[in-house]
Amino acid sequence: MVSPILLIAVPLILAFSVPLWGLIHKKLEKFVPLIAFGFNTYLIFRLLPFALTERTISVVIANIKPPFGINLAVGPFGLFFALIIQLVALATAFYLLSYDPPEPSDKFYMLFILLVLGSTGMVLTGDIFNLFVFLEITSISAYALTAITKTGPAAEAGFKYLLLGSLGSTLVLLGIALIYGSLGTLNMAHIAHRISGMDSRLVVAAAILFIVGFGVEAEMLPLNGWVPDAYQAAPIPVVALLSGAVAKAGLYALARVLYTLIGMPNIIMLLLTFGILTMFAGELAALRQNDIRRLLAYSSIGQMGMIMLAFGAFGVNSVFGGVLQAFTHGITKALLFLVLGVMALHTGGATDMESLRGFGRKFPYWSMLFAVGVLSTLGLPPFAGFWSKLALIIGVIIDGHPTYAALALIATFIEVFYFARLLSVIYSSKLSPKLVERSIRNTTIPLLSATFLAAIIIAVGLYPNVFFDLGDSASRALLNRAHYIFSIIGHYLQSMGGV
Amino acid sequence: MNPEALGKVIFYGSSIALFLIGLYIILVKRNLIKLILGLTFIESGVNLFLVSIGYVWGRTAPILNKPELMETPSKLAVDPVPQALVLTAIVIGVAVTAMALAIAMLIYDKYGTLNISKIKELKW
Amino acid sequence: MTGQILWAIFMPILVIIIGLIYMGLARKITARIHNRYGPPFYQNIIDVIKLFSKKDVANHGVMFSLGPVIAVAGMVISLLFIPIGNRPLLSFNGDIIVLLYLLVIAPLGMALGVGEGANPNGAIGIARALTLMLGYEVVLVIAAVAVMIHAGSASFMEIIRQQQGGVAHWFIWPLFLSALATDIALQAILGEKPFDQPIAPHEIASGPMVEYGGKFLGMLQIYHAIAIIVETGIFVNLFLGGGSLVWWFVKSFAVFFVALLINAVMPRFRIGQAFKFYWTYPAAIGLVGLIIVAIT
Amino acid sequence: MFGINMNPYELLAAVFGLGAILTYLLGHFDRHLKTWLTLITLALATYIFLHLPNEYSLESPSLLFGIDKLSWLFGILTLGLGTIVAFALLAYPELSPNFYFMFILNIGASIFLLLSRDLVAFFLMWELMSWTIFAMILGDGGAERGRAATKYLVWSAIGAAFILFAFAILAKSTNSFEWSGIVAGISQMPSGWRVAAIALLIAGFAVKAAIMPMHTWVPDAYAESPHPFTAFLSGVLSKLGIYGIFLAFFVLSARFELVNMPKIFGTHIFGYILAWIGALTAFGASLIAIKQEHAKRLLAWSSISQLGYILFGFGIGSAIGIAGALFHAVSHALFKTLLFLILAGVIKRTGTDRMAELGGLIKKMPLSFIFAVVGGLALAGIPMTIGFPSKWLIYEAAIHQGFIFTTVLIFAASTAVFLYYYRFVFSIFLGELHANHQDVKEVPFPIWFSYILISIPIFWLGLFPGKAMQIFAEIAEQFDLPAVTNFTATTITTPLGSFNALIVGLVFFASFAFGLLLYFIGGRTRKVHQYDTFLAGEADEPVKLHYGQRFFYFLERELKPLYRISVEKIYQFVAEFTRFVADQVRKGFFCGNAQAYLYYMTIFIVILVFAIWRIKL
Repeated sequence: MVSPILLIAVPLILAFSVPLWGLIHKKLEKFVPLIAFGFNTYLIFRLLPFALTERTISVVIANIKPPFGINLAVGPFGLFFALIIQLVALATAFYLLSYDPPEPSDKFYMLFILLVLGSTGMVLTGDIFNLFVFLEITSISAYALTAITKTGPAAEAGFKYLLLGSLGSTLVLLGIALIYGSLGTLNMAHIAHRISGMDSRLVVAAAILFIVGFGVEAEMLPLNGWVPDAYQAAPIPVVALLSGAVAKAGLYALARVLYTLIGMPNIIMLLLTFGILTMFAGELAALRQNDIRRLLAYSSIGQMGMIMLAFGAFGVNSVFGGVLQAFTHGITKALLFLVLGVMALHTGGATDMESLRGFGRKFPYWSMLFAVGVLSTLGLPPFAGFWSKLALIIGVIIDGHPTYAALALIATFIEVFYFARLLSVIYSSKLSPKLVERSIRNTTIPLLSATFLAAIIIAVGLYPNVFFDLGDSASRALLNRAHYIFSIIGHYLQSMGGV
Repeated sequence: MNPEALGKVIFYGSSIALFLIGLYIILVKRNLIKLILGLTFIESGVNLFLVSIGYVWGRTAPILNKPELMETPSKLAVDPVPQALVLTAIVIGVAVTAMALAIAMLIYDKYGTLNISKIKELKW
Repeated sequence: MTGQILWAIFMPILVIIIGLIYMGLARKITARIHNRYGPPFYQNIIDVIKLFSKKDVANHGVMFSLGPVIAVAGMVISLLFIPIGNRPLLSFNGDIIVLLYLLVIAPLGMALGVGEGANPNGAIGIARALTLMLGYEVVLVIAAVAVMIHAGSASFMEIIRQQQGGVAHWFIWPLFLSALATDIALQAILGEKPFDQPIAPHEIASGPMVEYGGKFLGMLQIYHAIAIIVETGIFVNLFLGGGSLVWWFVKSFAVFFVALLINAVMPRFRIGQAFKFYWTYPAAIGLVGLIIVAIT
Repeated sequence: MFGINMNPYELLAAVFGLGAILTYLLGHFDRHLKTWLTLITLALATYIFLHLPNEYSLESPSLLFGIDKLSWLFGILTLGLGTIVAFALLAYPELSPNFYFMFILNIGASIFLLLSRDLVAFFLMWELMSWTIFAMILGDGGAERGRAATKYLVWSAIGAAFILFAFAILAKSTNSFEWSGIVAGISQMPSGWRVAAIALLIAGFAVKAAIMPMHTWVPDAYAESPHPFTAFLSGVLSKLGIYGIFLAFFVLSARFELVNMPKIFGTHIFGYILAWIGALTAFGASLIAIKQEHAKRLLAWSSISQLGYILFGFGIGSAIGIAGALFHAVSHALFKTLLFLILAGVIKRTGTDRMAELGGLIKKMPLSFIFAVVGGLALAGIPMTIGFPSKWLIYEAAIHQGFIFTTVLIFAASTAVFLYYYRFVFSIFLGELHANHQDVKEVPFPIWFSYILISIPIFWLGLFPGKAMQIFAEIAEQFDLPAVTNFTATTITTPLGSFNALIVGLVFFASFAFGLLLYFIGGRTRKVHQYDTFLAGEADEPVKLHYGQRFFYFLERELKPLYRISVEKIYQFVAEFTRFVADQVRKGFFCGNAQAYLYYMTIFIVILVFAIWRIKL
């Protein structure tokens, strides 16, 4: 097996080498993210067969075995999320080839790689403090990338994100402090093993702090004020990553902490309520939104709420649906944002509905890609979204929460409404006067990258087997807490004489 | 009250106080700079808390520069891990603060104000 | 078999003549009620012969000419499906519901013909007729359903068979309310006042007939003649127990006579009023009758 | 075939898939190629469909397919009418390749929907079928089309949500995703859930079947969809909803509900409710159809009304009722496809479906008129056409079962058919020819030939209803339902009465000969100009007097209180309310003030503390 550490190490080296590449030739900088994520994707695919098993392995760093030292806990659940992040990152990195980055470009690429690296680290680490560190890497690069265009709105969005994000991560740190103070360990498996001995009030306090802290990244209801603003003001490739990588990593952290560390069904089931609320808030806010970027941002909140709902149902079927939905949502939203970026090129940057009226008449292929994304989001076949939504709803009902499933379905009516309206605007026969014949820039590369994502959506939709298998082992791995503990610190527990 | 308990009260009390002061600032003050200060307060509170967790009354720093320390570090020195964590957290905190200040400058540049309730170009 | 075929050919001609005589009698009786002398009772036969011998009739097209043809054909086929005077021809091949639908062929064909005439008066007449139909059909159906449920059959022969054995067995007694509703509906079906809005000579120039002249009008007269027999005949078969040939016609004329008397002394409803009338009082009477039948 | 060892089911899927893609790709090169490719695809598909083996299961995702009599019947309808509509499409080269792509995909999804034997496959195909309709309604855009398509998709999502929810309940309770397993396990379900699941399924399918109160998308969608496609949408795709209701009501529920539920007049209460809904749909929609000014909307409301009949027949649930309902499904598919195709032809030639602007087209489009009459006869249920036996069976069943009030409603509805049908045919074909349409030509060959193709079964099954009854009996037998067995090729006999279709037909022709005889006895006729009419001397020069607008205004006036009842108002209120809440959420919550977000965070922590305080750990 290839070492998963490379997933973090190689991009890290490449990230900081960006300025060096820039010294050779300015244009070479563009290729660094592509190289990094291409390599990472290759690694992920090498690791995929492993993700189909239910095992979690610990990858030891500096030869200190867990629970001591820092380690990666690479399991199917983490790898599944790493896969989402890498696919989105790869497509986005490819998209970057034809993208004029905001200056300073080397910093942009560096932060870009760091963002992906941070979220990859979050989903792979086995150490809770490392989780915090990676969270900070992710979020600091995200703040910077949001504000990087240095316009007023960008700075404003970045600041909002920063306020919420940094407060959230401080709370995470506080939670870690509580746990460490009680248990004296930072290894997640070890914490999970010992948490039953901890004062339950402290556990609850830590759980609250984690929910709030990771909830910011996971776009949970009252913590997601930054989402629409950041999605609206950040550069398009960054937005694709915000929904495809950052939100997913936050979700992963939330699930990992609640399921593996805390492991209390009652607390996990709080996610049901907050998932539903998040979903309704997102969908309702999107209903009357005229700016497509913000609309997609709200829709993203809605989708994340749905996934949280699935994770909150605390059952293997619904978690299965949840991870599948996380996958399709990541890919689909990235696709929609990339296409929207190109659409904006044809309207002089405007992304409101009226400016894009009739886009489909002039640019059928682009609108087709957009329609694929929309239809997949709506859960229609033969796209990936169909399977994930189906699995999610049926899973939540089978796991015994029909009321929540019904509420989720009601929320999707709203979703259908605004997406149908969006499609009818895009395919309108009346043309917006803002539409130009031809983009100022060559759009072949964005086309390929969007096609890549659309192809994933369609391929998964037509042939969901592998997808199901991955999701199945991921969901089982998440729920099998004892197995996780045993895989990571089994030898240690044995040496201590107790299992 | 024995000094150990008193020490705990002081450490934990002051960290909670720092946290609450910070919270008050970020909830009440409108100025961006003050908000950033508030964040820093909160962070310091948490850091202090983290350090005080690892501190054991009467022990020394976990720097193995004395022979008796080298022999039985776990008896004489405090837990080194929280200190390492705090070091990291401080670094991160500095980075965040720097970033926040930079963005605040940018905002002032573009909007001409630091009042957070007036920075509402993006909404709804 | 041969007898049946001969009867099938002879009977429509007989019915046409009798129907025309009914119409003549109607004019006479109405005139007497109005204290006029009135034409002779065979006047309508003479009229039809006169109309058929007219040359040079205005023709608006193929459908225009086919309209009266289908009208006559539709009425003849309806006629063949009702037992007249214990002489069933085709009634075994269809029941009341079939008949109700066959009855529509004639007006529908005529309506299409009138339509091609392109005269707005005709179209208004048809629109009125259809509106009126929506009114009375409900009443008729309520009553018919009551009969069918009471008899446990939709077949005319079975219904007539159950009414054999004297006046006391007629369905008009157990189903009095239904019979009453049917009779009110019959007033409109026969096109007598106060429900003659589709024709309304003073308002829309005889409505559907406005463009028709000569042989077309003659055919429409024939159609009307058969229609009277068929429509009163349904009442006779459903409520008055059928009967032998002569009795059958006597009963049928009695039914027609009642309609005439009302016709002679009534003004005309506005079409909307007529529609509303049917959906209120007769429908309510019929429904009460139907509920009584359904409960017992 | 082709040297590839493929299961016919896979082959069928491949034909549809490749056909759609090829049609899309090659459709850009030639105006007519796309239609021919569609026809070839459908022909191949029909051939394979007729030779399908009984069962097929796809390993993973595990989907199960199979064919039985019911799917065969609906499949033949879909493919047959699909092919005919596709043939008519030859006259519409202006439709984009996208449309053809979606059309083939839609037919493919419909066929596989009928073939599916497990819930996932069913739902997959259902959704595919649903959204391709959306794509076709949306078509080339336009504000009205966009609105109609949006409305359709939302309703379709509501229906799909009901279905999905019910499927999940069924799968959870019976531990099976296959129909057979569910049918076997359903008796063990708690009865509350059982009733809920079936009610949800029926409600979900009712959206596609255009049953009130789930019908509001129909008039808009029908009015705005591409005209020849409307024929398919109304004729065939609404029947898939009927198919679903059949499955839900008979295959899933009949066996236990018939035994366990309280009964009124010998029918269980579930059926009674269904019958009332069906009858009210039939009645209400036909009254609304009367007052439409646009022919497409008129036919759309007529479709809703006719589909109500079918539901009514299902609700009766007796042998005759089921046979009648299935028969009416077939006959409605045929005559409504025909009528919509005729309307498509009229719109193609005149460019409008506003009835006040049409008129007198019989002179220019005699063939269309003839078939409009044929379709109208079937719609009105005149004997000799397929429309009669189906309606007749439903009436007989209703009266026999004692559904008295609903029977009256149904009869009133079918009387109303005459009103709106006459209005349809008069305003378009009869009356005075509009000045704009003096040069209108007859519809092109593909369209009128498709009229002929549809008319053949309309008359054939109208004169020999026994052929169809045989199939319905087999279907009933297959699902252990009561079956009508008392029929011959031309005669159907029920406990109430009997009906011999062929005799009626023959006698009509004899009577018609009599009428013609009278015609030829009379004198010559003289052709006159259309303006040469009797106008009581009021108009001394030709005037345009087409009585086409507000045809039944006196009736509308009387029916005003009924027209005031509208579920649409409730939906609009819900929509308005949702918009209001949405705006409040958007503007209130995402207010743009970062400090407010910090407050939310603090409050959230407090809420969490309280929430966790309340729950037991």
